[in-house]
Amino acid sequence: MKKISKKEMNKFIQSLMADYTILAPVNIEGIFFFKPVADFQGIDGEYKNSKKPPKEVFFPQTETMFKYKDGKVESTEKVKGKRILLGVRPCDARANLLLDNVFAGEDYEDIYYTNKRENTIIIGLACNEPSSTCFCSSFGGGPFSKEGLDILLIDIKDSYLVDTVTDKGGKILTGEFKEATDKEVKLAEKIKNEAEKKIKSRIRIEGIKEKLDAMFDDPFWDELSERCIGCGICSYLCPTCHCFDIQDEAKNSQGRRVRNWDSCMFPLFTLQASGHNPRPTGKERMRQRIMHKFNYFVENYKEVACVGCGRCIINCPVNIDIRKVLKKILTI
Amino acid sequence: MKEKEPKILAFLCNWCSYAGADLAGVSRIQYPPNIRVVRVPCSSRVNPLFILKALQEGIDGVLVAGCHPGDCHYISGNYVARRKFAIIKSLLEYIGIEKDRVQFAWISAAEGARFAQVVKEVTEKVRRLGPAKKLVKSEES
Amino acid sequence: MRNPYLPIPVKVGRVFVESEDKTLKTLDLLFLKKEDEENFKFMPGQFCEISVWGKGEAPFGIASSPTEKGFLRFTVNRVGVVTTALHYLKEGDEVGLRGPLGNHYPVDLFKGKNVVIIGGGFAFTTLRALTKYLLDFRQDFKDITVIYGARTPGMLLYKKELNKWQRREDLKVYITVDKGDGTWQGLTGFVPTIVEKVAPSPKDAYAVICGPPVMIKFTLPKLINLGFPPERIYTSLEMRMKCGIGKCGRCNIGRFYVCKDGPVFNCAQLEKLPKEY
Amino acid sequence: MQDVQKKIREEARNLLAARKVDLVIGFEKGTIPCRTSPVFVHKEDDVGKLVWNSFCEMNLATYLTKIDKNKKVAVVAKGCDSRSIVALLVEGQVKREKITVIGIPCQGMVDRRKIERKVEGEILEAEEENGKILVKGSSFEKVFKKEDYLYSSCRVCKHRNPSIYDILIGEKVKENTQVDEYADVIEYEKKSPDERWQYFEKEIGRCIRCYACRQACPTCYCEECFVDSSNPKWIDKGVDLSDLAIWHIIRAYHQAGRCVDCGSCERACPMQINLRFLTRKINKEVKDYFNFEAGLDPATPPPLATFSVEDRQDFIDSGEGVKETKL
Repeated sequence: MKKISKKEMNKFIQSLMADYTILAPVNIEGIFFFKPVADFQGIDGEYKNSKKPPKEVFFPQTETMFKYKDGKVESTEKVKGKRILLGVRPCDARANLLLDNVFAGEDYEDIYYTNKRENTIIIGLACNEPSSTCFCSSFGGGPFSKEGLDILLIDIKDSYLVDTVTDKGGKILTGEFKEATDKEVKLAEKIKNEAEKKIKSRIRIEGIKEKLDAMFDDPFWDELSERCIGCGICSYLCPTCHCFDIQDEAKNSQGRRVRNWDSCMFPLFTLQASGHNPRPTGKERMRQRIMHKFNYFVENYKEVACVGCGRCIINCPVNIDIRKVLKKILTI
Repeated sequence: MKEKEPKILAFLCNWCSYAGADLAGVSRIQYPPNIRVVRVPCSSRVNPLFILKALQEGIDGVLVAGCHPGDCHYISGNYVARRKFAIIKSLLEYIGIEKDRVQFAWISAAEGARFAQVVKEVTEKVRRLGPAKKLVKSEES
Repeated sequence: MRNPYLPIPVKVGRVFVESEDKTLKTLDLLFLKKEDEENFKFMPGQFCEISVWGKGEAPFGIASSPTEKGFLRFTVNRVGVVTTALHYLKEGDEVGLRGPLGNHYPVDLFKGKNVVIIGGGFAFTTLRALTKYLLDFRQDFKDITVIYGARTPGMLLYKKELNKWQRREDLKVYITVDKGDGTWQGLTGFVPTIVEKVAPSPKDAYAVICGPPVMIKFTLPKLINLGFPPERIYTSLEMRMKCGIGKCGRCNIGRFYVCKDGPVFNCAQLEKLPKEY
Repeated sequence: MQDVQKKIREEARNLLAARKVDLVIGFEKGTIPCRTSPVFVHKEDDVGKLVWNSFCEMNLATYLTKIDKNKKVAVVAKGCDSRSIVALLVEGQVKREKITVIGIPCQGMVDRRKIERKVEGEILEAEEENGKILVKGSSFEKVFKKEDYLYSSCRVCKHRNPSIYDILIGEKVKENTQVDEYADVIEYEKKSPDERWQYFEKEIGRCIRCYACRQACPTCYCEECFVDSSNPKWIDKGVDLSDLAIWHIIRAYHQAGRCVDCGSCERACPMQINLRFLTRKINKEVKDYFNFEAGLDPATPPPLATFSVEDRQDFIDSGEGVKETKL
C-alpha cells in the first residue's frame, strides 16, 4: 500500500493535467458537481457525495450522438483526450459496473458509453463519514469497497493511503509515492471499521425479488404511489438509472440526434402515438421503477440495480424512502 | 464586412396592423425591409412562447402590433393581450433581455404612414442593440 | 466496433397509397450499396427504425419478405411527426435505416405444419411478410389459412395481392370488413366471429395473430376454445420504442424488452408476463 | 404545535367516521430528520399517523388535481395551501362540495437547509419544542430559534391565516402586514441587465429538467405541458441553456396571477435553484398593474383571464410615443 501527503497529491494531480482532463467534485452553492478543474487544491472537506451521480461522466444528461447535413452523417462517439475522475465514492463505482451490464452488452455495444469508460481512470475516495441515509453494505458494498475503482484513496488526516486496484490505475502512479508504514495501515484499518459501524441502516435484500414476483397486482402499489408527485428526481439522481430518450434537434434537414436522460416516472415515457399508455398513472410507473431495480434487472443481469447511495431518500420532495419500501415489501 | 442587418419578426393583427402595412405599401411609403411579417387573427393570438421561440432561433427583434383598444374586431382581444404583454415584457427585462428586443404597438388600418414610422423606429432601436445573443440556441453544444 | 445507433442511408423507391383516407401509405426503401443489402439478413416479423432527417426516428415492421430482393417495404400509418414526414416523401428522397431489429416468427417451427395467420387493421404488415415467405417456400408447409379484417373495404392493405392470393388453391384466404360499403361482396363481421366460423383445426397447427389489442383480446379465447394451445399462438406486440436495441429501457413488459426479446412472443410467454402492454 | 396535531387527528377521525370524506390528506412523520411526508388517510384508525410541526412544507393542494375528481377529500391546508385551493376553485379545477379544507393558521415552516449550513456534520435527530428546533448530530447538539430559520416565502408571508376553510384548527395568528415582501425584487431590479442575465443563467444553468417544480406546484396541472408537446415541439428536451431559459421563463409566466408564493417549487428543486425570484417579480407586477393577489377571493377571476379598460399600456407605442417604462 503506497502513501502520499495531501500537498504532494495536489502537485501530482497538477502534473497529470498535461495529458489528462481532471474531473473532481466542485462545490457550487453547496451542491457538489463533477466538473473539469484547472487547478486542483484537494477535495473540499464538506464533500459527502455529488448531487448528480458520476454516471453523468459516462452517460451525460444530454449527448450528441451524431450530426447530419443533407443526409451526410458525422458521428460523435470518439472521445477527445484521456480523463481522470477523482473523488468517486465506492457506491457510485459499483453502480458503474451495473451500468456496464446494460451499455456494454454482448449483442449491441453502446460505444458512446464504452469509449468514455475506457478512456477514464476512476480514483475513488473511501467514505470515512457515511451518512445516515447510506446503506451500501446492504448490497455487498461498503464505505471502503473497491469494485469499479482503479485506485482507492483513504484519507488519514494529512495524507492519503493509495490502494491500487487495477493496473489501469497503477500505471499513472509515478515517482512521489512512498510505502505506507504499518502504523498508517493500521490507522486506515481502524477508520474503515469505524466507518462500517457508522452505517446504521441494514436492509434485508434476500427475498425481495421473489416477493415482487407475486405482488404485481397488490394494493401495496396504490398506497405507495399515492403521495408521489411524479417528478424525475429519484431516477435522474440515481447512479444505476440508465433510461434515455433519443430526439432530433434540427433546422430543416441539418441538425443532430441527441440522447437525453429520461425517466419511467414521466407519462411520456411509454405514451404511444395511438394515445394508449400501458402505464397511465403514477401507480404503474412507481411499480415499474421498483420492479425494474429489484426484479427485472435481477432476472436479466443477476444483480440488484441499487447501491444504497441514499440520493433518492434525501432528494425526494415527498420523502418516499426506498428503505421503508423494501422493508414493507418483505412483510407482504 | 458590413454588419449584419437585424432581422425583426412582426406579428401583425389581421384587421388593423396588417391592413395598416397594406396601406403603407399601397401608398408607396418606404420603410426598412428588416421585418418578416406573420399575420395573426388578433394580437391576443400571440403566445409569449412565439416570442421566445423566435428569440431562441436567433431573431434580433420582435414587434407585436394590434388594433387600438376599442377597435378590436373581437371586442376584447387586445385588452386581454395587453395584460399578457405587460407581464412578459417586464419579466424579460427583469431577467436581463434588452428592453428593445421585444416591442409592442397599436396601429390602426388607417395609419399607413405611422406603420412605416413604427417599423423605422423599431428597426433603429434593434440595430442599436446589435445582434441578439441572449436566449439564442448555440449550434455547438 | 460498430455504432448501433448510426443509420445507413437508403433511398425511397415506389410510394403507394393503401387506404382511401390516405392515412396508410406503403414505401419501398432501396439500398444504396450492394453490401448494405448483403449485410441486411432478416426474417419475417423483424422491424427497422427509420430516420427522417430533421424529424426523428420511429420503428416500423418490415412488410416485405426476405425472398423479395432489392427493396424493403414498410406501411406507415400517419399518426405523428415522423410518420407525417414519411408521408411527404417522394421517390428518390433519402432516409436513414437501422435494423433488422428484434426477433422473428419461428418459421422453422412451422415447417411441415398447418399455419393460421390472423390479421386486423393496418397490423397486416409483418403478416404479409410471413405469408409471402411461406408462399415462396410453399412445399415446406401444409395448409395455410389467412384471415384478415379491417374496418371498411377502403382500409384493407395490399388489396391487389389479397385478390391474387384468394385465387390460389394452395391457400385459404378469408377477407372480412366490420362494415361493407355497398359494393363489397366479401365477408362482413369482426375477425373473432369469422375465426369462429372458419374454425381452423388446431391439429398440427400454429397460429399467428396481429392487430389492435381489442381484436386480440376477443380472438385469443376463440383460438383457445378451438383447441390451440397458448404456446402455439404467436403474436407481435407494439410498445413505444426509441433505441430498438434493449438499452433505453422503455419498451419492457416485465423483464423482456419488446424491441430485443420480442416483438414476437407466444401466448404461453405472455401469460407469465405482467399485463402491462 | 402538539394540540394542533391532536385536533387535526380528532377532526380527521370525525370526518372519516361520518363518511363526510373518503380520505384525509395530511402529513406524517418523515423517515429522515427535519422532514415530513404527505399521507393519505383512508381509514379512521390511521389518523394517528397525522402530525403537525414546522416541517410540513409541502403544498398539499397539488394533489387535488391529481386524484380521482369524484372522491370527497379533506385536506390539511396552511395559509398558502388554502390560497392555492381558492386558485383551483376559481379555475374550476376542483368542486367546492368535494373538498373539506382543514385550515391551520400557520406559524411558518423551517428551512432545514439553512440549519444544515449552521452545523458541523450531519443532523441525526431533530425535535421541535415551543418555537425552538433542537438538532443533534454525532458530534454536536444545538438549539435554533424557529423565527430566524423560516423559509424565505414564510418570512414575507402576509396570509398566514387560511383564506378558505371548513374547519379551523386553533386561533388565527397575527398577520405580518409590515414586511415589505418585494424589497429584494426592487433591489434586484437596480442591477444592470447583463448582471441580471448572468445571475439568471447561473441559477437556471443547474436545472436538470426533473420537473419537480412543475409537479409540486398546485396550479401547474396541464394535461400536456408545453415542454411535453412534440407537435409543435416548442423547446428541445435536453439541458441546453437556451431551452432551460425558456422552460423557466414560461413556467413562471404561466403562474402569473395564480402563484400564491407558497415556495413549494423551490423546496422541491434538488438543485436549489432560486425559482421564486422569477415568480415573485410577476406577483409584484400583478399587484402593481392589476391590484390582484392570487387565492384570496373565490369570486374574482385571475387577472389574465379577464381585462379592464383602464389597464396600463405605457409600454405600448400607441401613437403618443412610448413613455419611459418603469421596470
